[in-house]
Amino acid sequence: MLSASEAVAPQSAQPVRMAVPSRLADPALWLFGILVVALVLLVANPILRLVWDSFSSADGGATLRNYTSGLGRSRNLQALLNSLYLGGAVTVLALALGVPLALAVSRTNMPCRNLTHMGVLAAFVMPNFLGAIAWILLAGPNAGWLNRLWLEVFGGAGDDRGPFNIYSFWGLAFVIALYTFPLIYVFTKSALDLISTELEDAASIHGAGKFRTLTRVTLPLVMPSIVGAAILIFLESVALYGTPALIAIPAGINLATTQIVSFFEYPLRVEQAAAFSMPILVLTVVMLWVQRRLLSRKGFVSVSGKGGERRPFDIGWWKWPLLAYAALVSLLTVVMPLAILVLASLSKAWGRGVAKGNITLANYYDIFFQQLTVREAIVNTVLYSGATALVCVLMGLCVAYAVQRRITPWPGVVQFLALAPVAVPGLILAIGLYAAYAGPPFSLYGTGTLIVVAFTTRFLPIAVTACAAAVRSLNPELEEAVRVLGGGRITVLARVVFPLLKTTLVGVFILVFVICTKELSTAVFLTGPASRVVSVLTLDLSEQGNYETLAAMGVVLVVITTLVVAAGMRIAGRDFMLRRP
Amino acid sequence: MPNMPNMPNTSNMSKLHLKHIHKNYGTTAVVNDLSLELRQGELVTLLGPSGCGKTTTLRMIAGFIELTAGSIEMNGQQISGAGRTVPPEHRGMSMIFQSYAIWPNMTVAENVGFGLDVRRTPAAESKRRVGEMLEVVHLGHLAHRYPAELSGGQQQRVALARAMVVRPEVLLLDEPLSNLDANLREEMANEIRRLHDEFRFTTVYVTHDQSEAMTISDRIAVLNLGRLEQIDTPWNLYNRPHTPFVAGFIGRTNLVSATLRAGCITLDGLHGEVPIQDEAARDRADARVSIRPQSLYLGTDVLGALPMGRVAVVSRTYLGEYWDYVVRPLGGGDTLKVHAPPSSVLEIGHESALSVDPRGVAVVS
Amino acid sequence: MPNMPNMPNTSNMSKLHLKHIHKNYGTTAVVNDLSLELRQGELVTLLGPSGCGKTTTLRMIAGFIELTAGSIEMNGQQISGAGRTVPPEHRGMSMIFQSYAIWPNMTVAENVGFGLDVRRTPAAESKRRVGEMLEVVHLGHLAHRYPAELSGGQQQRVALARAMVVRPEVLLLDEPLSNLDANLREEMANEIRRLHDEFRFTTVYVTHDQSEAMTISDRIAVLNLGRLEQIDTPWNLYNRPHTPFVAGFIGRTNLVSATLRAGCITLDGLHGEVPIQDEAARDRADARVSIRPQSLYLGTDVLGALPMGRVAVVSRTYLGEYWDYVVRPLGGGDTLKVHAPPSSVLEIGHESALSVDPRGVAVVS
Amino acid sequence: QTSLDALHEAAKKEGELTWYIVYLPSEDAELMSRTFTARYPGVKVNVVRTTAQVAFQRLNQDLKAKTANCDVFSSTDIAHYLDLKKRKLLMKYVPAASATMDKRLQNLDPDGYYHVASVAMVGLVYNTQKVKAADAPKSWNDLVDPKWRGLASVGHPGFSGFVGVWAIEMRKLYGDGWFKKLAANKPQVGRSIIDTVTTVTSGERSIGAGPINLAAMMAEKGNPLAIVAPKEGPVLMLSPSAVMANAPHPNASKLFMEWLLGSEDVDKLSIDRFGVPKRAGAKPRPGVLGLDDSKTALRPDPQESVDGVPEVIDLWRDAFGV
Ligand SMILES: Nc1ncnc2c1ncn2[C@@H]1O[C@H](COP(=O)(O)OP(=O)(O)OP(=O)(O)O)[C@@H](O)[C@H]1O
Ligand SMILES: Nc1ncnc2c1ncn2[C@@H]1O[C@H](COP(=O)(O)OP(=O)(O)OP(=O)(O)O)[C@@H](O)[C@H]1O
Ligand SMILES: [Fe+3]
Ligand SMILES: [Mg+2]
Ligand SMILES: [Mg+2]
Repeated sequence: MLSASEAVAPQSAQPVRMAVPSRLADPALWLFGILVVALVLLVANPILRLVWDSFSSADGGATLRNYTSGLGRSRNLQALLNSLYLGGAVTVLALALGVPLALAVSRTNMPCRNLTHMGVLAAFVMPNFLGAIAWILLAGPNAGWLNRLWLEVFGGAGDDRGPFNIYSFWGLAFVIALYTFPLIYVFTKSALDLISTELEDAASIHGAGKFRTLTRVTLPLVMPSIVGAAILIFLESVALYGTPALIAIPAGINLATTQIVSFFEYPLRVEQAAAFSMPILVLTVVMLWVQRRLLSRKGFVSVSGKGGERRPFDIGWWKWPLLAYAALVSLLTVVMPLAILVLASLSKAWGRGVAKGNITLANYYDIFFQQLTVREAIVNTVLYSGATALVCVLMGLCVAYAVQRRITPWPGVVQFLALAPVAVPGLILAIGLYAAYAGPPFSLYGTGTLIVVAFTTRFLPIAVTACAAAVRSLNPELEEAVRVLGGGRITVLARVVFPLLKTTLVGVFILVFVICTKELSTAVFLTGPASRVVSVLTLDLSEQGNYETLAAMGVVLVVITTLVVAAGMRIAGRDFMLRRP
Repeated sequence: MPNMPNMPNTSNMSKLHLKHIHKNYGTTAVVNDLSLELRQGELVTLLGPSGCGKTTTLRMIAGFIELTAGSIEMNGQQISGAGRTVPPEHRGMSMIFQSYAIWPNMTVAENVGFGLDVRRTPAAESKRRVGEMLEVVHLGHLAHRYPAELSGGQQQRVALARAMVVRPEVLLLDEPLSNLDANLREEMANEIRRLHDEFRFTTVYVTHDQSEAMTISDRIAVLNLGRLEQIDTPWNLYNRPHTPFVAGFIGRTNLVSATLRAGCITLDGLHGEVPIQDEAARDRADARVSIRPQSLYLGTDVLGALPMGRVAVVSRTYLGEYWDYVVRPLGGGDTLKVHAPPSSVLEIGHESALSVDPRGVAVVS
Repeated sequence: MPNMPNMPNTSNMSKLHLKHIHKNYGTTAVVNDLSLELRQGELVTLLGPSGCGKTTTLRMIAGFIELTAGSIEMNGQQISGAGRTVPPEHRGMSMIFQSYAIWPNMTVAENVGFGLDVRRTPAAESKRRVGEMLEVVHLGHLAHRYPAELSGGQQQRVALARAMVVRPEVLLLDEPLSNLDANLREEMANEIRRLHDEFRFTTVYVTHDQSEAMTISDRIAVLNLGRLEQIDTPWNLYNRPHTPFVAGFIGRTNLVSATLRAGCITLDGLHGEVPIQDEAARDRADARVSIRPQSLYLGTDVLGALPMGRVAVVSRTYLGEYWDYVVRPLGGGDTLKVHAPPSSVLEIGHESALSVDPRGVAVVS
Repeated sequence: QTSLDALHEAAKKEGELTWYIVYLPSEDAELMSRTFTARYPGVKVNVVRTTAQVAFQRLNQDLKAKTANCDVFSSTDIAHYLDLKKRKLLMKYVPAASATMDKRLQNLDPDGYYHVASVAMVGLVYNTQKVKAADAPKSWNDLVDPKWRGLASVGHPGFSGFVGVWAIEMRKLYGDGWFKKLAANKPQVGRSIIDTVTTVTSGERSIGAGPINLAAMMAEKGNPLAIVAPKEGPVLMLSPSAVMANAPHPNASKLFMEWLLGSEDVDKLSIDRFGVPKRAGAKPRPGVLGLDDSKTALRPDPQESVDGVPEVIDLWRDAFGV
């Protein structure tokens, strides 16, 4: 068909590759097609099941009764409201913790930036459960160390109680925020890492001081990341069970998730539980809509294709208060809880605190040489978490790219599907996953694959959200330049988008990896004899009251994850935006 | 009539054919019924004011944005439009973006070598060609720098090298030289033309620089508000503009009212008659005429110039290479700009004879 | 001597003083011992080839990069250098970046209004000034667009408006008009000069466009490889270049070998004598002389031109506004470029007399 | 013994079984599995250890999908067994070994579908640094004594089956109004019954109603804990086990049940781990209460505990608001 043109075309011209009559020959189309199918399988399947369940009565008929009985009672509604308040409070706190630190590390000349960075990630590595326990020890109203310290220093005011009470709404919000703010931090920081300083220079030369530059230019530019992370945190804290159960119940706060769990007590009311989670799902849609409104037509392209470099901002004496804040956050999130943890792991009896004769290495010995399940579980955990993180990064990038560049039809729906799993309480999701994959045709019962599939479903939203924000920051012309030179979408992804977003992707990898090591609600449902993971063992140990071993395991986990994190940051390699001095 | 340099000496086959293409954003038409036909090996420049739709047109040719209406054919086959769209990567084109779009994560050499990699050129040849091309754009010594460490003009040359090294069938250049100094710009323009000729690219070139457009192009298409005003050879466009817009846009000109009678032009306020070069003009009293400032002479001593009458100097500016005089016919009428060599000095208010080279005069409406 | 347009009519106070500034990246010197003094209200253009350090110099003035050595003073007070550095936001400057650096998340109006907001200009006044400025750059109708929805030239004009609306003390412009078409460029250059004069900015202007530099500048500083070659008024720079580099960089020129004797220049291969304009030249046989192509004439009929001898036409190009001839003296020696009006037509190989306007001749070494 | 050997032979042909286990932590369950295989070579036990809710959910999902994964089901919630039995999903099998158990543990199900596999006790615990032995609470009713206002710690019946059973017994002892009085005394309400021990150990609260075995273990490590059997008697927590009707490895399952109920291995393991041995007359580890150590022991019968739990949860929620 090209004979005519080839006859006249001189040999020197490049071979023509126009012989593409069918769009189906585009491998990218297949890739994105498969991804969307995978997404539907992964997410739509359990979610649709959930929706279906919420409308079916126990004997299989269609009914609205689940809604009336699930949501009809004022106590249940109150629980839902409380959860929303909690989500809001956690989000606000996490923003207040994460954003300043991200700014400080990515854009200022504050000292100890690397240390701060490691500190935030270390905070994240700490299993939530342990963090909560550590905080009960620290800020329990009667015996919390902080309270005791306060009383030592300032004396008691009438009663014997210090000012901190972890068993309160704000205590709960605070503890959750402490362990979720790294999400905001990582999202924001990786977005900031892509912003060319020139955009900020433009603000300062037009008279804006450092603070105004940050608030008027820098932060708005990373809005997609911040909003994305905030939505994730909001939904996540609405759907969280572990920490709330430890603190909310003693604090006397009813939450949606604690409510849902009670639907699982005998007599089982799965359908009501499903109905009860519908509002959270609807909320997800609302959130997505809000996000769209917030970001609307605005552009967020920070990687323009015209060089672009990044310099740390000299913030003068401001760096000291900032450093103090970073140190305070690290102290709160890592140093103090970790100290408690290490102490407990080295104790014979954690209840005795620091005392002579209470110190031992036996707990570590126990883990490595005595316990039958722990070593294998650690290996499994690292394996599954690593695999999940990898799959999430790749899939998240592709899905986000396809959505942002509107390659797939119905990008809005795809985006919803990619975000929905956050809104579904883990246990409910796990039931759906178990139903979908344990039996034939997949027959994944008891395999590691099932765990990876479940984790991927659950944490894909993190990857997609982060990648979507990051893709927004790329000038599409960078991609078009690839395509006009003959590279397909896959080349675009592999050679340009992937390397450009390296920091973001490494960040996502770390986030997902760490979260997987902590994931409990799905793991507890899906693990089999050969696929145990550490998080489930920690639950066991905690039920056994064996906190010393638990703490030792926490420490081991912190060490392992820190190593993975460090390796990840190594891989990220040279920052091409940083100008060599 | 002088010979016309750079006349297309290419085959007559239509390589790229834009058929009545339209592009709307919302309700605003950005490209409006544009038709253009490029022969194999031709270099056509798109010229037009800022925001007239040049980039949009290039992007439609490359396949990045869909047409609202119309179609584009390449080698006789539709590549854009309703029905069949060939994705950019299969069009065998390459492009320089106005934003450069160089990849910040790759060194200069990697940026330039990318297209060859994608085309699976053997490593040794790829390396050689990248090296050669970097020498052409004078960046050989910066091969291992990252874009963030380059000056604006150097970045632009990376984009230029990247687009040309692959020897595309169709080369799309969006203001490829805007950030280069005059000497370099001239040199690069020559290189583009040389490579274009050597490898027989078909090139669509967007530039704001008219002298660049004049030297480099086979034909120039003048766009305005998304519409094609005129497409012609540089010589014709300059000397035979069809519309006031083209006359005003290509080079400086005087757009003045005149009377057409019996094949001759008489400017308002002057009595000299100038024969019409364009045969088609009919007699009328409200014609608009374009006269190039450098076809006007203060004095009557220039060979082949026709006397027009007398004028007075209104103002003048020294522009290094010439004087820019504004004169007014003593009989009233529109003021005229006249370029005079640095050696001819007339004070403001002085009177002088005015003569005109008739080849610089065109009836535009 | 003709009067020199745009001579600085400003106070004598030194507004901005660059004292022996240096900038090294690693071991490569990017700016090398540059000294420059700007008077209050002066407009100085930095001119130089791509990569010579213009942007770097601007960025040092703005305070974005630290000097390796030297210092910068403003109003007599050090603002950069060892010891004391004033952050950019306290320098009362504004700047157009080569990459525009307009904020993608703000509309055109928000971008332009930013500087006024920051200065706490009352909302009503801010709105009025933004509106006025947008009219100046012809973007009034696009006030509510986001940058991604603008063409390249429109984006550049947003950057221009944003920098000028705040009426800074010092305005730094890095190729502010590179993506605009000729007419708009001229208009914008006039607007910049008008606002500069009206609000008495002190302006440092970087451009590649020499005619722009010539019209707009009070003085022009020519940089090469990070060094200052010459700083002078446009007229002097063009007519009295001090170095071959400057002569070659500012406008086209012929750099030829010549003999200097008794205050006269004789080109190799020609016999005509041209009196030296520059007093300081001493007699020697190996001098380099710059002769502007438009100061050369084919023929002897031009007023004030001195006869040089006879030449033959080697080649010629039609450039729309003039013919570009290359001629060789019959007695041998360097070829010369000659610009001739469109009306003078000589075929290749023909002989002609050559004459020269001595004001276009300068001894450069 | 001969019948056991025959069972072993039959079991070896099946080679393995899957055990859904709730009342033991993974580690102990795994240990059990290995001990069993050591005792009966050629029969492997796949341990699936989860929480009660999850185990039951999984079982139901398996049933829905008609994939029989589970052979032996050992949960903590008696309600599950009543439900399964009603749905005819349990295999009727009375292990010979059940006769060796303490009388009080026998015949949990008169029809022989499920049997007690594990026993735990809920009693009173207190922090020895905060409370002197003489002042320690002696009766369940001390929990509502103003002396312990703001100092006690209990679990939540809505989140813990054990607490549910405990609450049923409290209701039986003191009536519906007791929960209001308890609430007025401001105890800390933990999610699980284990949280009570944690809270008391940390000193956050001084006394609690918690699992005695756990408290004893922690006390032995050196934590400042002590246990008290209330004068009304500790509450017994019975965890049943049953073979599934559709068990893919019926013989191995039966063998496992025999071992679970009557073997010395199991008693030894349970004594090691501060558990309550089931065998009649067996002595637990020193410091732990055995079945013979208190005159009375409180325990609802299966149907009672199933019907009673939702009621006490409602009473509880009305009293505490959560
Ligand atoms: N980080 C860096 N490391 C090394 N060299 C650099 C770095 N940044 C810039 N340069 C070099 O410094 C020189 C001056 O750069 P500058 O941007 O000032 O040039 P310029 O005069 O503005 O050029 P143009 O006209 O092309 O914009 C260039 O040769 C550039 O390659
Ligand atoms: N997304 C968009 N929505 C609305 N209008 C747009 C959008 N993108 C571009 N335009 C408008 O389309 C017109 C043509 O843009 P285009 O980039 O093709 O101009 P151009 O000829 O390349 O101009 P320049 O010389 O300034 O680069 C401009 O007026 C621009 O404002
Ligand atoms: Fe230009
Ligand atoms: Mg454009
Ligand atoms: Mg520059």
